[in-house]
Amino acid sequence: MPHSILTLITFLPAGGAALLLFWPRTGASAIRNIAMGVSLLTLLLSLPLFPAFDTSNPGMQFEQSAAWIPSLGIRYHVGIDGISLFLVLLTTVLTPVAILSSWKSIQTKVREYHLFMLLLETGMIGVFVALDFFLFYVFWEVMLVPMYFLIGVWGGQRRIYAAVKFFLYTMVGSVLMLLAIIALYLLNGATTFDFPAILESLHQGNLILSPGQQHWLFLAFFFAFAIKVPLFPLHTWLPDAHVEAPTAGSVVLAGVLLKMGTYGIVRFCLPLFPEATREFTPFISLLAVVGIIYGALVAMVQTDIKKLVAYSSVSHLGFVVLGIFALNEQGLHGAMYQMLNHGISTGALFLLVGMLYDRRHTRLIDEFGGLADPLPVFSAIFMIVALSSIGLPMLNGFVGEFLILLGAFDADRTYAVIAASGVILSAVYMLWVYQRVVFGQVTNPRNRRLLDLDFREKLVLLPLVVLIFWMGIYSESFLRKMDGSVSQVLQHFRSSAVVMKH
Amino acid sequence: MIPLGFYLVVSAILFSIGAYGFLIKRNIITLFMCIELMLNAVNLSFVAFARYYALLDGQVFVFFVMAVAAAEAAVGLGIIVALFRNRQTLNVDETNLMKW
Amino acid sequence: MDGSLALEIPQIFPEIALSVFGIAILLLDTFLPKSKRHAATGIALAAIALTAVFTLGLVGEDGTFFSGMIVVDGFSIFLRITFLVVGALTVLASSSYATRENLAVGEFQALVLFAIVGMNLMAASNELIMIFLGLETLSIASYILLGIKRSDAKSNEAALKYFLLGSFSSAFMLYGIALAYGATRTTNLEAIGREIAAGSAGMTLIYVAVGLLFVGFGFKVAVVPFHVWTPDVYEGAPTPISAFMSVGPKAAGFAVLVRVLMVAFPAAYAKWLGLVWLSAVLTMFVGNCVALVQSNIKRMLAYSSIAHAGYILVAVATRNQEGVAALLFYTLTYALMNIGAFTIVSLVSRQGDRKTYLDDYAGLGFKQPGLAAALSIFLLSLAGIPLTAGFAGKFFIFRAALESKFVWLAIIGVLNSAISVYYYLRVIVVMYMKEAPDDWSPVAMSSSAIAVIALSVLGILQFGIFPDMLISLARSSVIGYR
Amino acid sequence: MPMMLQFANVLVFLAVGIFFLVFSLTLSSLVRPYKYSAEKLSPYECGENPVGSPWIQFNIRFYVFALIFIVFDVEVVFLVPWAVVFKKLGMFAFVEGLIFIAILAVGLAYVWAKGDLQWVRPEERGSLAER
Repeated sequence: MPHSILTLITFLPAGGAALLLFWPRTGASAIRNIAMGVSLLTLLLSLPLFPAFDTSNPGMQFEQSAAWIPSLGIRYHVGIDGISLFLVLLTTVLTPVAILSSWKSIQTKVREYHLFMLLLETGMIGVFVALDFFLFYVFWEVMLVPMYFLIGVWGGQRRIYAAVKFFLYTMVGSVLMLLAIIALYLLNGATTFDFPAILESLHQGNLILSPGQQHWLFLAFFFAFAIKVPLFPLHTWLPDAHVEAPTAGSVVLAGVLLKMGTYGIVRFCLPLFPEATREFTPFISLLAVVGIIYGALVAMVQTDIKKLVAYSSVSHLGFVVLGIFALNEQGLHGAMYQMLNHGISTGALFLLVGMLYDRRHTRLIDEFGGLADPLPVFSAIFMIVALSSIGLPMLNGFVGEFLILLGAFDADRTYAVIAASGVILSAVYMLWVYQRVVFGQVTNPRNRRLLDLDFREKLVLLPLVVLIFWMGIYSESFLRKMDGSVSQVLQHFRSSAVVMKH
Repeated sequence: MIPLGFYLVVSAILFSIGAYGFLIKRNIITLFMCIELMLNAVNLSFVAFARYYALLDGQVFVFFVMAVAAAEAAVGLGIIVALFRNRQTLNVDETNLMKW
Repeated sequence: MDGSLALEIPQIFPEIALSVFGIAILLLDTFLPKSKRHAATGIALAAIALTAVFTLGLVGEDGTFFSGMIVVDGFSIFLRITFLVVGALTVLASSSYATRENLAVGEFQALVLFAIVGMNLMAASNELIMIFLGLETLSIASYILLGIKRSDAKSNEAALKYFLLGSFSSAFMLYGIALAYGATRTTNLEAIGREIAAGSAGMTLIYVAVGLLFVGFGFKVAVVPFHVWTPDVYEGAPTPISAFMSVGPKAAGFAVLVRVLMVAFPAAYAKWLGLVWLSAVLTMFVGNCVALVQSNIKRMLAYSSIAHAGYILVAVATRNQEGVAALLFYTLTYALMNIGAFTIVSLVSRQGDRKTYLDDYAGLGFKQPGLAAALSIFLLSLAGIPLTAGFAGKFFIFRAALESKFVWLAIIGVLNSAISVYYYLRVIVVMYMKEAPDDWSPVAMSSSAIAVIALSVLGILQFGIFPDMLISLARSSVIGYR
Repeated sequence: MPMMLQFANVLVFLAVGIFFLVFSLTLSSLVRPYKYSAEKLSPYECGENPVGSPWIQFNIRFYVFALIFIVFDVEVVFLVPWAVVFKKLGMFAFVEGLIFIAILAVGLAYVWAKGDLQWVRPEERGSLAER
């Protein structure tokens, strides 16, 4: 496997985007094919990472490092470990799915749409593989621009409001993170922005952060990530963005972008600022639990399916954060696993909602009912996905939530109990909406003559359904890959905590 | 002979008069004269310092200031003439096509 | 003495060349037949190229010349080159503009050259007298440039406002110079620094002098509370000149400010730091917040340029070499993005600078993708999105600020740049997310304008993605500076 | 305090001057007869009856000439000191002075060629009527 594989995977989509830039805007189908081809190629390139990934090695793999801005010690340094591996794969899987899903629904400005889609993929992969703080920040910010355009140009009624809100929220968070990054760089002797190097000097005791410094740096980082997750009080941009974004946009947004926040927490906050992490854990877990319940309750009263799914993500991401801040193996494993589950099942949910919308141009629950009759396949898949997002055993959702609750129970019983009730709530709103949409008589005559999923739509959903079962049944094959890195994070966490003590 | 302080006080007073006039007057030509007054106040203190320290460069500086003031006057009058041709007024309150 | 002076003339060859060519252009413009007058642009560009050669010839000849009047060091050379870049872009942008608005191209270009002379002298001057002369050369040239559309009332008004406030502020600056001279018996910056260090100067006078000088320069670089003229002047001015005014005099003013504060008045640091700190915070907030509500894009860019002056003041406040290097980097890259943006604005505004409102950009994104993409890049760069030079510049400034422990200044700065994103995005929103009006008339492009835009875009991406070269250059040119 | 004494002299002069002024005016106002007539109250116009208002608009040309004049009038400020120490400075200064004059000469030529030295600029001849 070439050592520049990650670079290839990261920038191949950008190359495709560049190609589209000079492609004549006429011939939409050709453009779609190019975009699809590029994203599929990226997927094919990224799949070998899974078998080739060395489970025994908890550290970074497939690393590549080159000088970028030497005068500031900024390097182009990429690599993946068990934590980012699956997120990269998730991205490369979801992007072609998203492109395929918008095959029919996007008819205007096709070239620009796919251009931004591919740029977005580059940005997302970059965030997960970057190991240099500067590089990470660059990807983190640049990724905003295509998403902003996707929401703002191809979105729904209030798309502009949603797009700007999305951009500004993330911006405010990330500029503070930028300062924190620079501060970290200066405290470490202004020599390097390289994350592993800084982590190393932290463990060697060359870089000692006073509690006060840890406190503020942690907050600066965590604020940026918490907005992205989004953690409970900072979530208000999410429903707008989700509802207004085009289907593919929502899929990517829910599937990948939200994971950047949780990924950042696991990757940076825990190892770098162990004491501050301990200090804030109770507070953050509280917010997470509040988010779980709040998201579930709000989702329950939604009349718009897409909004419901959006709020359900708030609830699910609450689980992830709770798992992370359980600060033990099960919790972290569960959190990592739940990230993927949420990416897949919520992505699938958004796709299904999008397919309904393409047929009826409405997302109001009352408009539907008794779809089982006209749309059997749709209803079946909807059932599977809904159950996976509820966390039914044998399906992917179960494993994640179970591990998270296990970990949380170790950490703090009350929170675990409350969170568990969140699981029940999620079952309530999911099954309820399913019952209202699918079961019963066809109330609305317009639903009677709807066409069931065509081949393309089945093709879109197939990989996700497969993954839902696979990850539900053979979860071991995934968890094993994560194991090393996850335990290393925790061990970093503990060891550096020890260093701090003395 | 008269101490340095006197000159400085006079020049400060002149400068203040100029600045004050610039802020309250409304006729462009008058504003212009106020600026000239301020420049000459500065010149006075330059000359005073130069005389006091028995250095020449202060006086040389005054030459430059006068030359620049003349050039500014030329340009300024040119602008005012152009403005007057377009607007038939020399009142700054009426030159308000753009507001902040 | 004459011999030695004659030997030192090469040190000001750049300025001499510019002046000679400027005069030549004026004469050509008068005596050549109308048909041949557009040659002025070519001559001006040639002059700038020649000057660049002379300027680069000065590298390594550090020292002070003309009995301490002129200083040649990395700082001044870097700035001279910056001004030449600004000048070249302005000349290019204004040539097509002048023909469109049928103005005298020759006068236009000659005055731009004279303005560059002024800025160069400011950057290279080691003497309050030279600073004053350079500043006035620049100011007088820019007064005329602002009012060059003689029959346009807005242009007159811009010229008048800038003229009145400009000369008002130079009066303050002069008074400051006079007091500094009175307190230290000299107008040579280093000598002043020595006198103050030796403690043989009346500190009260010095403080007053510093205050007055700051007022004077504050007007020129448009920092709050001396910014009120900016939006009107930028709105009324011929658009290429708005571009020029927003980068050239600003950069020159900051150059002088830095040199004066650091060379002549380091002893008063504690005092002027307060001024700069407060002014920086105010400038960033006022500039960004007022820009949020502008509907005329020229005024919006004017307020944004005020805000950027605030960021640069942060660099000044740090008073360390990192800060000065960041300032050099920032002024150059800022020149690229702002001139680029203003050039596109002047293209879109059509004949007579009419269409300068946000709504006039509706649908540009898909009517003329190239133009809109370029403008988006400029705006994103101004907003400081990574991979653009704007981000690199902000990054260096805030790094310098944190390095010298100005944490709050840095935090306020980044929050402001987050605010600023909003109004830059507004333009992009209008371009890409609003439909074009039915009476859409395509924007007429001109080769020279395209050249300006292309160069700016390339520069922004180059210095944004690979800032290493430029920042190293800036750093090496401020070695041992302060 | 010698300086104060100097000021005393000034004071004396001032007092005497004012005294003479006031004295002569009051005296004449006391002795002169009072006979008013229209002629006497009219502003003095060589015996002619005044025509129109004395507030007339100066032709804008005057300003143009004024500002052209200013430039050359300031030239002297530099030329006089230059001329005074001319011998001491030698060739270099001489050349410099010539360059200085030459630049101003170019300026004059420019103004001339632009037709600003004529009372009515060529291109304005047409619009002379409404002046």
